[in-house]
Amino acid sequence: MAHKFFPKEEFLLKGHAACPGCGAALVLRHVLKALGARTILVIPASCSSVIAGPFPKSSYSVPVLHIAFAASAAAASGIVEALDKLGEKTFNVVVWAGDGGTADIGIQALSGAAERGHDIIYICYDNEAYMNTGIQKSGLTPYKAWTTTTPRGNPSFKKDMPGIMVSHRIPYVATISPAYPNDIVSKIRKAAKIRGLKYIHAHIPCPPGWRFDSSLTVRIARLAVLSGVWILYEYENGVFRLTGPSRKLVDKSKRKPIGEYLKLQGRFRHLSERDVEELQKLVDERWEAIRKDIMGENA
Amino acid sequence: MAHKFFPKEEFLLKGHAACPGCGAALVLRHVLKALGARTILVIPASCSSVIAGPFPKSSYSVPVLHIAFAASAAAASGIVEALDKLGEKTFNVVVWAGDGGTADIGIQALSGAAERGHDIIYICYDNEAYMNTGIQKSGLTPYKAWTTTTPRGNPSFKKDMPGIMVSHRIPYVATISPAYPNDIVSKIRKAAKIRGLKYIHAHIPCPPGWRFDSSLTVRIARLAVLSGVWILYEYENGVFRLTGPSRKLVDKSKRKPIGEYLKLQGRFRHLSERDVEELQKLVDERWEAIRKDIMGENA
Amino acid sequence: MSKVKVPVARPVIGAAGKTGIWRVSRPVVDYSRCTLCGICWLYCPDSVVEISEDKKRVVIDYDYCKGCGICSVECPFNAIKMVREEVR
Amino acid sequence: MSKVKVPVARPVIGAAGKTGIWRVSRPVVDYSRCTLCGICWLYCPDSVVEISEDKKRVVIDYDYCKGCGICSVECPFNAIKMVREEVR
Amino acid sequence: MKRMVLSGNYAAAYAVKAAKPHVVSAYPITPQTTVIEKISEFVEKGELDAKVIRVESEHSAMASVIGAAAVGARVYTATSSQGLLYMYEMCWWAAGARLPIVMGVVTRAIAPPWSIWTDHSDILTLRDSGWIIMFAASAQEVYDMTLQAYRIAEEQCVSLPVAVAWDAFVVSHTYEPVDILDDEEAKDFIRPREEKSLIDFEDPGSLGNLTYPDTYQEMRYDISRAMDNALSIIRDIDEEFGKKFGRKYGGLVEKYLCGDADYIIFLVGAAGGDARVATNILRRQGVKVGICRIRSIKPFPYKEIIDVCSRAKAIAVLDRSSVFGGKGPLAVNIRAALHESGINIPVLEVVGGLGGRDISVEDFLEIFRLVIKGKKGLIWWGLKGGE
Amino acid sequence: MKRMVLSGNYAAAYAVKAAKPHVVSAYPITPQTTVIEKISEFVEKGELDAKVIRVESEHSAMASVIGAAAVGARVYTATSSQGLLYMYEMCWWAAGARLPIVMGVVTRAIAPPWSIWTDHSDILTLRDSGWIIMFAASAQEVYDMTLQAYRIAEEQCVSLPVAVAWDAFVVSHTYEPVDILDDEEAKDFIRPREEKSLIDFEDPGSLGNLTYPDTYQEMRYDISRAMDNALSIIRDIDEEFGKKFGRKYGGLVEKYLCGDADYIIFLVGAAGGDARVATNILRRQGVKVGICRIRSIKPFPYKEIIDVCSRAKAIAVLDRSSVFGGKGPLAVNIRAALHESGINIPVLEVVGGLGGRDISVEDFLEIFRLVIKGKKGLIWWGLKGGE
Amino acid sequence: MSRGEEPDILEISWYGRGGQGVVTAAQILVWAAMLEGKYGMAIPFFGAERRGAPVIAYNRISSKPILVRGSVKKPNIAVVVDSSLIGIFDPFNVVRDNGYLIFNSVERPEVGGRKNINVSYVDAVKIALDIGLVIAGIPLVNMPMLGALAAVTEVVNVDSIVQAVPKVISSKVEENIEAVKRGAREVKRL
Amino acid sequence: MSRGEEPDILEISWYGRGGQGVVTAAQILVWAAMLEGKYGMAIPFFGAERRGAPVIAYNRISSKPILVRGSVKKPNIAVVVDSSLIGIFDPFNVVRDNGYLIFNSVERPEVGGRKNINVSYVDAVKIALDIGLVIAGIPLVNMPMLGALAAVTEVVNVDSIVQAVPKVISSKVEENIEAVKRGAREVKRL
Ligand SMILES: Cc1ncc(C[n+]2csc(CCOP(=O)(O)OP(=O)(O)O)c2C)c(N)n1
Ligand SMILES: Cc1ncc(C[n+]2csc(CCOP(=O)(O)OP(=O)(O)O)c2C)c(N)n1
Ligand code: SF4
Ligand code: SF4
Ligand code: SF4
Ligand code: SF4
Ligand code: SF4
Ligand code: SF4
Ligand SMILES: [Mg+2]
Ligand SMILES: [Mg+2]
Repeated sequence: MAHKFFPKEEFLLKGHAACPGCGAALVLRHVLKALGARTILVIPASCSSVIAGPFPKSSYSVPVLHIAFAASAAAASGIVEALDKLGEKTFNVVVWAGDGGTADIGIQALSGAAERGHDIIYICYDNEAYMNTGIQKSGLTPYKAWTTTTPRGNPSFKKDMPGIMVSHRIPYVATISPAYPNDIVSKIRKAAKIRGLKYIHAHIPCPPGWRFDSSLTVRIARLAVLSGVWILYEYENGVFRLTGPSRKLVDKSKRKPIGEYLKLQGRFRHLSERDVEELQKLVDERWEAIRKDIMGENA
Repeated sequence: MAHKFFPKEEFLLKGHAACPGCGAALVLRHVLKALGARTILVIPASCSSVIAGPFPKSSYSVPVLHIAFAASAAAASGIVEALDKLGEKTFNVVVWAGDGGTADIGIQALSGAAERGHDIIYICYDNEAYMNTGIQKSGLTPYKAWTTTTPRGNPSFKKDMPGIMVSHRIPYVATISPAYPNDIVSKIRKAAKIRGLKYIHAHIPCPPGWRFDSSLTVRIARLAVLSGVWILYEYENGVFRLTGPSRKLVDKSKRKPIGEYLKLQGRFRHLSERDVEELQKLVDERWEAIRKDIMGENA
Repeated sequence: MSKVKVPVARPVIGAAGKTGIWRVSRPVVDYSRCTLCGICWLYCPDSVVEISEDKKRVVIDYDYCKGCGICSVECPFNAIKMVREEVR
Repeated sequence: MSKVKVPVARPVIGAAGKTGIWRVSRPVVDYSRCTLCGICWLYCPDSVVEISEDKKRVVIDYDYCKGCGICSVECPFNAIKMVREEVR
Repeated sequence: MKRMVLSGNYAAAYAVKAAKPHVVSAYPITPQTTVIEKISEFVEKGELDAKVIRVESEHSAMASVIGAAAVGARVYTATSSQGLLYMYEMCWWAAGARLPIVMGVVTRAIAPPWSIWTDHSDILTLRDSGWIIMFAASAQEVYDMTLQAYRIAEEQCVSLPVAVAWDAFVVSHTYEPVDILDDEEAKDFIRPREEKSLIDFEDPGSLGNLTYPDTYQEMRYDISRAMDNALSIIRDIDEEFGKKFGRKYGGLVEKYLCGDADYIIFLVGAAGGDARVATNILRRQGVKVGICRIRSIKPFPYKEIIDVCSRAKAIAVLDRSSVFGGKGPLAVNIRAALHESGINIPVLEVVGGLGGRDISVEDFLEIFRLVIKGKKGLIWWGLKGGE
Repeated sequence: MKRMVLSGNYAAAYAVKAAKPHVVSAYPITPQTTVIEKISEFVEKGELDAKVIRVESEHSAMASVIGAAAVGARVYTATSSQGLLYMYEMCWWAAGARLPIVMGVVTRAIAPPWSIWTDHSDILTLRDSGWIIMFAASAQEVYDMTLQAYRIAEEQCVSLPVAVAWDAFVVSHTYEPVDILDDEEAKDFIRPREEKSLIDFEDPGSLGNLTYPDTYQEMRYDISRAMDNALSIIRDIDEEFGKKFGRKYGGLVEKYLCGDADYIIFLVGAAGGDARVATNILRRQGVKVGICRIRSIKPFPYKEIIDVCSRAKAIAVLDRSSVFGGKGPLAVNIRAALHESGINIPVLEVVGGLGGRDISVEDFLEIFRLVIKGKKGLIWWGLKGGE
Repeated sequence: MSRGEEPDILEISWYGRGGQGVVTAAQILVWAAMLEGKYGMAIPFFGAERRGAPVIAYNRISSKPILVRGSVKKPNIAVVVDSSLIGIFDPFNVVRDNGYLIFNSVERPEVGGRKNINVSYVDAVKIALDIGLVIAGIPLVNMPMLGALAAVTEVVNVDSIVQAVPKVISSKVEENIEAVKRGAREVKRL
Repeated sequence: MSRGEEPDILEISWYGRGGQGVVTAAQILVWAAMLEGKYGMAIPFFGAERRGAPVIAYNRISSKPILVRGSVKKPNIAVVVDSSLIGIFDPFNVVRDNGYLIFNSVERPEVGGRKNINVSYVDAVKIALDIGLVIAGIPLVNMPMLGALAAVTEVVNVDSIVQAVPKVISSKVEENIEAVKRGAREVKRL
């Protein structure tokens, strides 16, 4: 019955060029369903430039501006202001950018657009590495994860990109996961109603990049949430709120051990038990901070 | 007697090209005193490229790499890694960048260097506009301030750059003011002892840019602190601490009204009383959040 | 002088070709188990699960289904089996 | 073939010339009031206040002092007056 | 028509005001800054109804006008030197996407070392990118050319971005009389952008999709053809402007006394004025000299150049840009043109005026003397301490 | 010496390993990525003792190697296409600061539209910037040239950055036998960087200070002289390498049967192999044809080209890069060279092979046929649907 | 006039799908040729690389250094690693007269009207599955195909392939070699 | 051979310091020339612009359109807005024979050995202070100097300057005009 509660129309057309089991395709499908036809996508260099399919065809049935890697939020700024000046009334301008295109090379443009407050829905689809070029470490690659440029595990920590955007004091920041499409649709729709730059960060399991069987995309996404590695929340005008299954996970006993999430993925195969414990500790600390935050608020 | 407690040697040589009363020159003078001769400065395009004086002379008596506007943190990354590999042991690599070079065009490089954690002291000297090019709005220009590109006042809010850097989870973030040189020296020295990227944000009154008499630089810097517009604090491994005179200002009654700070500056001359009230409210809200934070911690 | 041809790509099904041939395994629905819950539709990244007009059947478009197997893993009623494609 | 001349600039006093000529007003110390507290030294952005060898006198290097007036404003003992330079 | 005293940069801003763009987006850099300051002032005063985007870098400046132009807006941006280099990727993007963007480029030397003075190295980096590049030599020409640039860019058989360049300080910050069009005159010359948006909700399409080796080259060829079309469009619009307002510049090149000249100097930009004075002096002495100022760097006016040279005995070419390990960008093209048409005259290739180094009337007199003496090959001009 | 089967990109990585840089900093982009992946692997396996900086963009990649090189480190980076354009400002910086940086550039078409295949438009954007540009045509040459690049860059009379370019996929991802130097051989050929750091705590100095119009031009002239010096350095090092290891490429140009050739094609890059095959075919038919593959794009080898042309009846020049509103970068330089030396032969200017479009043996045969027939002027080659 | 006029070059096209190891096979073939004192080149054509998506690679093998780098248009040998691709590529028509077509197939493949070519086939999937060479659900059929190629044509010896395998592959080397050998043994000529 | 050979161009150099309004003065002069039907150009030389730092600007005025843009090397007129700059610039030696030197000075300036020039001076500081034209502590001496220039030389009439002032200046217009007039009145010839 799930299909009854979701918009029917498909804007991500079948026969696109994503790998089998691509989490990005799945999230984009629901994002576009939530927003409908009057949506312009701005897509920087990324897997999604390829998923589009080669000229003269496109698998996206909304208008798309493909753009250089660092440029998406700036291009979107121009589109929004131009459409506004040209008298268009109802439309969504959506940046659909990877983790590299958001947290690394694209952060300047994003930060600038956020400061100026253009009416943009900026979605970072975070498959935690540069996938289009073949799995290199990005600023959002998790600590210790294997990539081709970190053959023995990433020595850096994953940037807290939503946190950075919260520090930009934009009106809406949220996280989403392909395992929870209803959460996606409701957050995207909420974002569409708010004026200013909205930042939404999607967790995107990627079978070839994370080295798992393509059938496990949703399962892994779900485990990320249930183990507390990926936290579903939103910040509305600075007010923090856990959403969906994450709401219950402040209590550590409700969270699955992180090992369940890690062990399905080849990129974590080299981890020792100590490593897993270290990662578990980091997750727990993160939640402890959230707990304090929420308590503080209640107090 | 003040001079007895500060290092004697001057590394910012007299006869430099800063405007009379330049706050940037004053802070840089103390930064270099605090760090000493084994310090490399990396300076992106900014007033400080000019303060240096024209080739073949330099008013900085430490090694300097002048670098392109967007590039300072990346260039510093390369210097640190190279010196390390070449076997150098004790040195400071300091980025000395303006607000534009930090929060706008330079944020990508800064964010990347922060994520990788190179051993850099990154100092943003924030005169709240692009001064070298003649007072244009930057991402750190205050709300409603006049600049040549915002002739009727800046419609955007000043980015919370230290907050953004705290979100990067670097080991040390601090703010400084030319009115409090002892605070400068102690924070810079603390930063020099910590491994990783340290971010220090200096408030820099600028006589031509802010439109005030050059004799008032220190007075205005002090008023910024005492009115609570500029808050002196540090974050050490995520722990927040007010420093110097700001410690006492959680109590609103101890703070000077913001009008005292604003009225000395031509860039705020066009503000109505309502505007001033609005700005006062924003300051008070900021402090209220700090109060809650600190209380939360104490609780 | 000729006008500009601006290189605009247009939406079509199968922009990357008949992606069905990418498939290694084929999802096969066991209609006896299927409750039409729609979960497979919900989670298919390739938009190839259709719930047929009369709402009686889950139909997979094998011309484009890449055989990722998500539907099979996610079906709460175990109604989708992955069957190895013949290597012809 | 000649070696490279790498264009390295070297530190010197007066990189921007004798900046004393920029001055509109000149800070003049009233030694009768001065307590040698060092505040003027601390706040001078041009590094031109010196506390003389014998520690008895605050000396301003007029060759380079730009006359900003900070020392005058900040001196806690009102010991520095700004005097308009003659326009020659 | 109204005569005002304007700097080159203010003249650009007035032209932009007359063109009524929807979106202006730029990032400050000396010596371009006063262009955008003036535009900001027009907008804040309500004299120009445009959105100003105060971007965080030049890469974003160009990206944002690309976005705006792609949905049908008329746009403007301006930059210099490091700014142009920083937005370089996006400049190629603008041309590849066939967007009729107009950009002002105030030429300035490239760092390091830092220098804010004129030097054409920056604008010349655009010459392969698909941008049309026009170079103006006075505040008046900046005004006229900026207006014409919109017409050229938006011609349906062109649809390419146009850069209008002018020299730092000697034009950008130099005040001189400029004739400004009245609103009616401007409206008559420059109509609203015709073309409908590339990106349309009713008939959605994508701009920029991946091309396999079987489709890419044809798209580049289309740009090449558009560039060829621009040759006559630039001439025609110069003519039309001349008829309407009484000022024309000769289209692709501005010839000064070239008709019967034995010796000609080719150059670009503001130094053309000083060169003309030198020409006058020599003409008074009976020496037949002329100046050919290249206005259109892209498309490059081979035909016009061959024409000018067909009667000459020897020429000099002044490249006001860094020339390393080869010949200067102008010299090489002019020599190629001569080779193609079998004109076997000596060419003196002069590199000079870099980083704001003055090139004066005396310099041009001296260069003419060398040309007359038959000097050829490449020389650096005006070096302290000599070559 | 050890023979392995390597792709062009892996060959570059092996050469870097042999050169023992202190700092490697790069950003991924297809088709360069496997270069840095392989280097990362060497480092993580302990086979190369270098710091790898996994930067957040190409602008930062170049900035970080600039920083490292300025304090005396040997460095490496690599990129392609958009990446090169994105770091463009810093490329000019590297040259202006006279830093002996070595960079691999895997040539790829520039977007939009996206294309990941070979096209020389990207590397050619560096040709005014002060970089030495060498172009390799096989995995072996990528290896040899990358090693030689360090020697050239670090020569005291040069001290300029060197880019080594090679074609996407047909070289970068094509596996072929490559001879790799032993550690001892490499050590003998390539010593540690001599020059002391520019930035020194004992004798502090600043790099890049503002220059007034009275000092800038001389610094540019110094680069020009260094570039001229590089002409013989490139030749000498090619000779030395040849003597030591038995492989040489002719220095600035690689001539194939040019000695007595009536008709010659000039080109750059991997298509040179196919062109040689066409030459063989025609030679067997008694037609005197030859190929001149330009290896050094900067400094540009005018002398060698004139030499090669002095006996030719007609030539063709293949520009594998976008040519808009003018002549191709190679064609224009070759024509200029011919003009300067008064060689009045027909030149067929061919633009083709863009965005990975194949240029096959048949194509070269056809081009030769046109040259022999006396065809001249500019043509686009291999367009679907014709010109 | 075709490239064939450059004497002594053997051209091979590989048709497969992402994940089957086509590029690796082409690379091993170059090593094998080198071990026999020959020259070789392996040229992958990269589109959007996706698991399951069509992939093509070329080899050139010769006793002399190889100059040509253009794509192979008329191969001497076509190796159809995945027969499902026949609709997309056209191995039948491209192969030269007297050339070879080698299929991964359980049964005798249909060759349509094409005469004048040597056709053979091997059940590479079975071999891969038997030996346990499967990655992410895809049988690694490249090794048996290499074996078959070596056995059916004269490009290189099977032994050379066996020696070349460890130069490129670092895990399950024995199994891969076994797969090569079985491919060589089990290939059937039409 | 000097630019002077281009007939009919008057060249003026202004020597001042940042904040004194030198560039504005040069700009007003072009307006004034234009109002008289002449052509003009104002060329500021920008270094690091700093309050108090030396600043230079050039004018060219002619009855014909002006082509030359190079810097002025031998002006017909030098206006020394700030005499403290004499050590840095050399107004005495650059001015052409029979040219003009105009000083901002309380007293008769020292002209050293230079003959053949017309020297005059005006106490512009006093005028600016009297009228209250001071910004950030710096007296705006540009207006009196313009007035003096117009009075002493034939470049433009004082009236034209008066008319030109409001084209460039939008605040304290009356005061500025008053300062021009007083400059014209109070200038003294040597
Ligand atoms: C300036 C520039 N640098 C590098 C690239 C190459 N590039 C294209 S996509 C990509 C990776 C994108 O990573 P991400 O943003 O995480 O998206 P994903 O591919 O993972 O979906 C890279 C490095 C480029 N196109 N442009
Ligand atoms: C890529 C690039 N864009 C623009 C400039 C011009 N520019 C030089 S300094 C500067 C302003 C710097 O502002 P900020 O960083 O705040 O330093 P400040 O000048 O205020 O000290 C600008 C815009 C440049 N040098 N490079
Ligand atoms: S690499 Fe990952 S994110 Fe990219 S298309 Fe494939 S599955 Fe999707
Ligand atoms: S403009 Fe401001 S920051 Fe810049 S040098 Fe002058 S006083 Fe200092
Ligand atoms: S998920 Fe299973 S039960 Fe639900 S509709 Fe699909 S096949 Fe039927
Ligand atoms: S196997 Fe994958 S692509 Fe096919 S229907 Fe199931 S979920 Fe969709
Ligand atoms: S601040 Fe005043 S009292 Fe203190 S040392 Fe200076 S002059 Fe003397
Ligand atoms: S006036 Fe300014 S520059 Fe001079 S001594 Fe005082 S503080 Fe220093
Ligand atoms: Mg990614
Ligand atoms: Mg600033």
